[in-house]
Amino acid sequence: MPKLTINGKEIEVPAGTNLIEAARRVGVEIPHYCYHPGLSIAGQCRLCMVDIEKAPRPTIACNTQAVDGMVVWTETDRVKETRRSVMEFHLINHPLDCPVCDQAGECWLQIYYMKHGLYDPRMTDEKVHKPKAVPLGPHVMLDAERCILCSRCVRFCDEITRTGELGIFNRGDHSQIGLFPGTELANKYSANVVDICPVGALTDRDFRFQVRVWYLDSTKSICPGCARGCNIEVHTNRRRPHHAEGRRVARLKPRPNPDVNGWWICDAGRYGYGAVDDKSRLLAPSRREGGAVTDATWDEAIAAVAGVLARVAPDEVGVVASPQMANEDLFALRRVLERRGIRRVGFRVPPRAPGDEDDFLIRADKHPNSLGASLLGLDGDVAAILAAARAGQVKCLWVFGHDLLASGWPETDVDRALQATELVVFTGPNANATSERAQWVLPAAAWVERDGTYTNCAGRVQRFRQAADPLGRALPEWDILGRVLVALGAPAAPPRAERWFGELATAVPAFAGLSYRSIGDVGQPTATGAA
Amino acid sequence: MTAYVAFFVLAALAVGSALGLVLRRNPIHGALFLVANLGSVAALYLTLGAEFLAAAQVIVYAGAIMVLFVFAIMVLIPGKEETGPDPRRPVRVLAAPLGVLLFLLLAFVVARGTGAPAGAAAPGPTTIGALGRLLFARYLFPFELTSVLLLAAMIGVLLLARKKAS
Amino acid sequence: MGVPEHYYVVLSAILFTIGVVGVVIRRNPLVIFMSIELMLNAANLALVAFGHRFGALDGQALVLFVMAVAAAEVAVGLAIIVVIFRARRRLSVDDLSVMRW
Amino acid sequence: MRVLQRFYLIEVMSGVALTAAHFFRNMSGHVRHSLGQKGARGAVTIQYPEERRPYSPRLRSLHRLVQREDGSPRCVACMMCETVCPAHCIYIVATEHPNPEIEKMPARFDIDVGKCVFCGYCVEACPEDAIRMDTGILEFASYSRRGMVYTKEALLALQPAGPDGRPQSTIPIPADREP
Amino acid sequence: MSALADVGIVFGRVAFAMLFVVNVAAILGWVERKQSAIMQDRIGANRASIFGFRVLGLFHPIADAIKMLTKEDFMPARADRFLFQLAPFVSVFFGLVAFASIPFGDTLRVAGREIPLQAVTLNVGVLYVFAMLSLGVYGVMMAGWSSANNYALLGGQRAAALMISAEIAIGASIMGVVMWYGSLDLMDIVRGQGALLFGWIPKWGIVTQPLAFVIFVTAGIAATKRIPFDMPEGESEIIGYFIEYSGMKFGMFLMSDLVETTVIAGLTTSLFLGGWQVPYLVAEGFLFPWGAALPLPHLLVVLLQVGAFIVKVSAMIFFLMLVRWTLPRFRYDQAMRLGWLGLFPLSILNIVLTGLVLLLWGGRA
Amino acid sequence: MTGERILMRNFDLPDSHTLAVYRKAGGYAAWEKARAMEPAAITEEVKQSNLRGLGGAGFPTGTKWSFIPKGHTGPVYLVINADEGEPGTFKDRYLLERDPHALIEGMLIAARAIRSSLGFVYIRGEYIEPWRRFSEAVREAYEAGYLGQGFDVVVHRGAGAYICGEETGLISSLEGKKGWPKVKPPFPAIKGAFGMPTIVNNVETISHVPHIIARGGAWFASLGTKTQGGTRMFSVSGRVTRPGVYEASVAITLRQLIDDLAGGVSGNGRLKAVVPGGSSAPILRADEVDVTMDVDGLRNAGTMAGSAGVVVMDETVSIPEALMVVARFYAHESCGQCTPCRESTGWIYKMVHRIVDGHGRKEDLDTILDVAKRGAGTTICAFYDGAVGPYISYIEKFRNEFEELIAK
Repeated sequence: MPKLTINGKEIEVPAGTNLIEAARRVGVEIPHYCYHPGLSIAGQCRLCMVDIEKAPRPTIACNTQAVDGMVVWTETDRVKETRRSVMEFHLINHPLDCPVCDQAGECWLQIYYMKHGLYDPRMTDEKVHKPKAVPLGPHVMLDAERCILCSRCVRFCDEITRTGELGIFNRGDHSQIGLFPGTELANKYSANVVDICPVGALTDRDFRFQVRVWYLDSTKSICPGCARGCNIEVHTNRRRPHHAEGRRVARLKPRPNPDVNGWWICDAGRYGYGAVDDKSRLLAPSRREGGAVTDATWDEAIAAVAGVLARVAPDEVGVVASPQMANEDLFALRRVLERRGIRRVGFRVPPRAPGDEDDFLIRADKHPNSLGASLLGLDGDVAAILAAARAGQVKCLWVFGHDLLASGWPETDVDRALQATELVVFTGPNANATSERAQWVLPAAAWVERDGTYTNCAGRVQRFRQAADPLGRALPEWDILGRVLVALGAPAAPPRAERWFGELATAVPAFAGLSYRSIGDVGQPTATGAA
Repeated sequence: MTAYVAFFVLAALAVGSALGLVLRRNPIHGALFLVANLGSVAALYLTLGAEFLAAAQVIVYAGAIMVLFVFAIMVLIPGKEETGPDPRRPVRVLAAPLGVLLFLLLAFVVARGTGAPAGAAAPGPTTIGALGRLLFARYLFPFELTSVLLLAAMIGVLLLARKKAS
Repeated sequence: MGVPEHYYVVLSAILFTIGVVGVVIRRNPLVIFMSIELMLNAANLALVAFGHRFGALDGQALVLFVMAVAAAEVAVGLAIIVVIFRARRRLSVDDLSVMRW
Repeated sequence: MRVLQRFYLIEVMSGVALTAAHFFRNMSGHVRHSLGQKGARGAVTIQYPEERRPYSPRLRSLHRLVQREDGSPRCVACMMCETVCPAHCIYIVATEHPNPEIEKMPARFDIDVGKCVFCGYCVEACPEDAIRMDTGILEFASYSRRGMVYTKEALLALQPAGPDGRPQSTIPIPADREP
Repeated sequence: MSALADVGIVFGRVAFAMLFVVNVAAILGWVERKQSAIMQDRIGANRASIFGFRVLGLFHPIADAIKMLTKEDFMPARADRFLFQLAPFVSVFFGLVAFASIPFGDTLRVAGREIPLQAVTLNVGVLYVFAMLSLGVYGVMMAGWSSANNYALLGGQRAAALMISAEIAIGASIMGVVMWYGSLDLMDIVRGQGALLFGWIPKWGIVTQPLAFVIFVTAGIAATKRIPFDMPEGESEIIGYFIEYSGMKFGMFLMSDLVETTVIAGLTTSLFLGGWQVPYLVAEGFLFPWGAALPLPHLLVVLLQVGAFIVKVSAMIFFLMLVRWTLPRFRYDQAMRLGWLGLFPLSILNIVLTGLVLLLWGGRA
Repeated sequence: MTGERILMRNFDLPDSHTLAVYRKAGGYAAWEKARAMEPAAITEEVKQSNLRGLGGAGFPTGTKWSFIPKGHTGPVYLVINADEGEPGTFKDRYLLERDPHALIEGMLIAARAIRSSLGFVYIRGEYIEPWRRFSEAVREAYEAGYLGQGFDVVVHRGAGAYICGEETGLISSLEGKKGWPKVKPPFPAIKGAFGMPTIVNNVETISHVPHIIARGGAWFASLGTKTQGGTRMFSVSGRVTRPGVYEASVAITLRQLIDDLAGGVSGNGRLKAVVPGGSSAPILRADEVDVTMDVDGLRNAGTMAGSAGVVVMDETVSIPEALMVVARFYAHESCGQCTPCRESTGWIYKMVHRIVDGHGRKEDLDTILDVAKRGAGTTICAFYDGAVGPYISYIEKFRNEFEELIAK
């Protein structure tokens, strides 16, 4: 553990820590472009210069490891002067098209120019011209003129995905990023290069020109795309509804969490938010009688569902929970089941085609909370419930989220089970073939529209937060279930997700000791760990 | 006859607006109902020949006190307080029978009182001058005390409303 | 001038009762306050009616004093409520059972 | 003098006297004029719709979008004006430009003149000199709120004011401007 | 028959007062435009025409009325519907009824009847007018609150605060007059002003109570919420409690302004300018201080008195307009300071001074 | 003052590149001697000889060898830098063509000193004949059993990038990557080619080693100055009567080299300026040529020995045009990795080009000087520092010529 002094502040860091990370720990920001904590060190942007006592000239901080007794100054005149020159060099051939550049507002060239540049421009000659608006793959667009050749993207493809599609071609100021002949930037993590690109050279074709970034609000969340539970930021566009074709969720960005996803997310997760603003969203509770569908109030819907649950014998109720539901929802469901003594419950519905998986982030289980559902003891045999339904033993079937008709089970089997059931209740954010068959549809808020927690495949409980208002009259599942609980005679239901989690933590041993506060931004493992 | 009509119309107005005050959720509405109530009571004063009181009622109550109320309500904008579930509902429900009981008691007292001999003096002409003389003669001390009370209230309010020195 | 005074007194009793009920059932201190005003007012009406009945002006003089007291009370009371609201952002007498916070 | 000023009253009265003097002077002028005394006249102002004072070249009037040589808008949909607009009256939707040298262009560019406060920030913010407020058009009342919304096509069609500050182009009849 | 005549007479008295106020208020819209224009070297509204006739812009009030009646009657979605509808009526109502006890002439004797030229005879007339004026604030507050608009709410609160501070001063300044003339009845006060001071100066309130006059006029302007005290509305930039109103409801607020102006002018006339008194004119005719006399028939005397009242009110309105178009607006805190720290203490001082004078000169004490 | 020719002693023999001729001239005797020596003793001998790297940097060779980590057990590589790209330098070409076995023998000895079992020879892509001759020599050495018994040699041809002459750039290129220099630390001696300790030496440096072993370090040291031993090969070009490669002691002065060995300035021209150590070396005016050609002598004169490519300019040469050529070379050859170098070489070329074209501006010269000085020392490799040498020295020493062009 070397102990060093940065700007007069002493700090002890693990051996091998470089000066950028060491400085970050004492709250000193050393500007840099090519350095990325998740990638190898290239040392080529030359911006992260610091003064180390006894060194003849400023040294790059990214490639300097902390050594015991080192004395580092990051804001000496010499360092500032060097930074200013390096900023000038960076901008010599960079086009001045910030207004039209999609990166403007989150561009490190802009940020560092304002902080460390601010020189009088001296470059009056024609800039080097390079190709613009070159699609590199399905998700990424390259503007070679804006590139500052930090090589982060190249290193990402070499080191993280190990697909190596990208390289730097030509020499000198004609150097440019490009694809190796015959390749396409189409790996499963390709859009991460957009995140790590410090400038507007690589832009997201999906997000490009949709919203200016300064209109976006950011909310910490968890990707619901698979059991990995990658930490993400949800960027929502609330202020300019005419932008992004009215999409509220403008994009998802990875949020660093070294214990789960590092700095990355897969493309499938990144672009998997389409259902949130989809036309298929369920907006109001509705009732199907005969062939006609009519909207209902929540009071009517809750009363109807609770009435059936209270009337029908517990053995005649089947519940198909969803691993897309948050821990809070599942616990609220458990409370409802306990109240009525319902035992036919399960949540595992096999997908029609197995999900893909790799050795990095992507998991085959495409649900964010399967482990949470089993920890809550909801892991029953769904197939058996459907079989019982076919045999006429189930009067009320409550399906959460799943489209049973599109599952791995034969469609005719499911169809028969649904037909043999007197009352099918569906709760979920989006309509599907199963919801079309339900007598009561209770619309649920999508994951970005509510608070909650997921338990990922490694048993880590992670929080996601509300980023937008629920569409229409949709409610979070815990709220729906809480209302049902009250309608079934319980004295009161917790009014917030956090309170539900508090009850969950006291009732379920695996979650003992956890709270929203202790989970924080990066999550906390369950007591039992991975199941 | 017209006097009866006037009385009952005004009495109905007074009772109705008083009920409005108590039963309306929205405090602004309540305040305005109270203004109406005060107005109708002022009119009742007129029917009792107390013109100065009627004017004073309107000026002091409706014109000053209630404006303060409305002002306070508008500044605070409450109104959400009584929408949630009421934890003391049973206690409050009890108010209605108790109220009826109280009224019966009062009515009983009044009914007994009417039997008492009426004052010998016939209602004389009530001039403002007479009232003034009464106030500044027999009730001079209480009158002066009132001014002390108002002064104390004024100072108290200033003290309360003063912003904390920050 | 034909209406007997006890009519007024009964009306006064009704108003007073309504005021009492208001004080009991409402939770908003402002409304409770106003109910108290209503009660004072009812008492005033009775005073004037009695004064009228006995042909004396003392009733009216008393009413004037009541008005002065009411004015003082409202000023102080409202000031207290505003201060409480500033500190709590909420107004309900159920929350005000403690004297310090 | 200072103390007297603090009492307002004298100052107020001298002010009132001044305006009253104007009133009576003008009034007698008007009266005598109408009685046939040709020389006498009360003060008369510019009779606005018929008589107009030349507008200052700095006048901020109805916006227009500047065209490129091929008639397409110079605007590159950078949203600077939309961002800086304090009234939030500009609505831009960007789209890819067929020429990769030009990053993007507006698919939609609406200005809701009904919301506009004519601060001119959009003109200041524009990096392309694509929006100007020099049409000289000041009268653009409409019978509906939607009629106050000017689309990209309408804004492109407007011409700058002439040298005298008079509008060179007429605005479409509001009914035709339904977006 | 005589009961019918009584009813007719009462109706006539009320109708005169009502029509007087309403018509003056209607015409004031035009007067305001023209007067301000002429003061400011302009011509003023003159465009409205019927068959090309413009008649000095006199059609503008008509055009305004038509416009207001036909305009969309807008109501905010979250407004308190009932109060929102009620507010303009309350506002105008209290302005109108306040005029009721202002006497516009001496007692008229016709066919053996004595008809007081006053809509309502009240022995507490001054207090009545004062009470009605103080109730006017409810219209404003209701409008501000029910609009569900923060600007409106702020405007309403400002208006309320301003009117309270103004009315305190009005009430206290009136007290001086009341003390001097020894009555709360406006008719008595006006009659009292018919007397002569030192034998030749009419004993008008402005002479006997100069300080009260200044305070009253200042506070009166404040009570009408017009410039320089228009912080609640500030039509040019602040936009106050009636921001959400349109059409005739808005027109009623506009009208209540003018009605209040008329009421203040009428009250000033009655309290300080001798009401319907014409100097040296007594019931039998002129009686000049130098001994000359000019007997006049009763009807002519009454007509002269009513005429004098109208002229005085008009002159007062002219003055109020002059002030309104001359002075800039006070800042809110300045107006509050003026009301509470200027006018109010001064009016108390005036009461004390009046009391002292009365005591020393043995006037009525 | 020409002294004994050591490296070039066989150059005049017919078929000097063949093993037979080399052996006849006493070749591989030093290797036989070295086989009996301890590796540390070899290194010690080389240290004693004051042999300094002759590729450009002038780093003491023996010291460099001793940087190999002591406890290291994996492979150690010896890399010979034959990517002779410095303008004005062509000595390695002669060595590879005329005496390749000297290099192979030197490699064998050096490999023993650093315990390496594999050597790479990175030959400049354009050197086709040298590559052929050297490959042939390697084949002969394998056949003769010098190679293949504990030490192998791989011949690698470059693809034409100047930067691959930089040791870490060369290693990157050797590894199959783009020839970009690597950030230091780690230094190649710790972590070089393929992540293993690697010693990179110039052809000429290693070719000296057999002589040092054969005749002793002290002898070698005595040939030169106090801090640098032996002789070196000077490539003399430009306006001289007899351009070519001359071997001489490093203690020779530049004037002697031009006048005595190269026959003086050609024609009747007068000496104007000399670049003493390849294009990267700061230029010397005619009055500055009385300097010894060793590393420290030239350093003290404000220039550098570099690769000892001496370019002579007479009065007919336009310095701004010369700088434009140099600047174009550096703009073209900058690898594009470090920002200051990548961007400013191009920018400076544009400015110099504009000056030569007659569109120069008054402030351009100061801008060039400022940009060059600011960028110097901020990059991964020495390329940019090399470029800065001419930028600054040409302008500072011949500023009037630039100003005349700008004034036009």
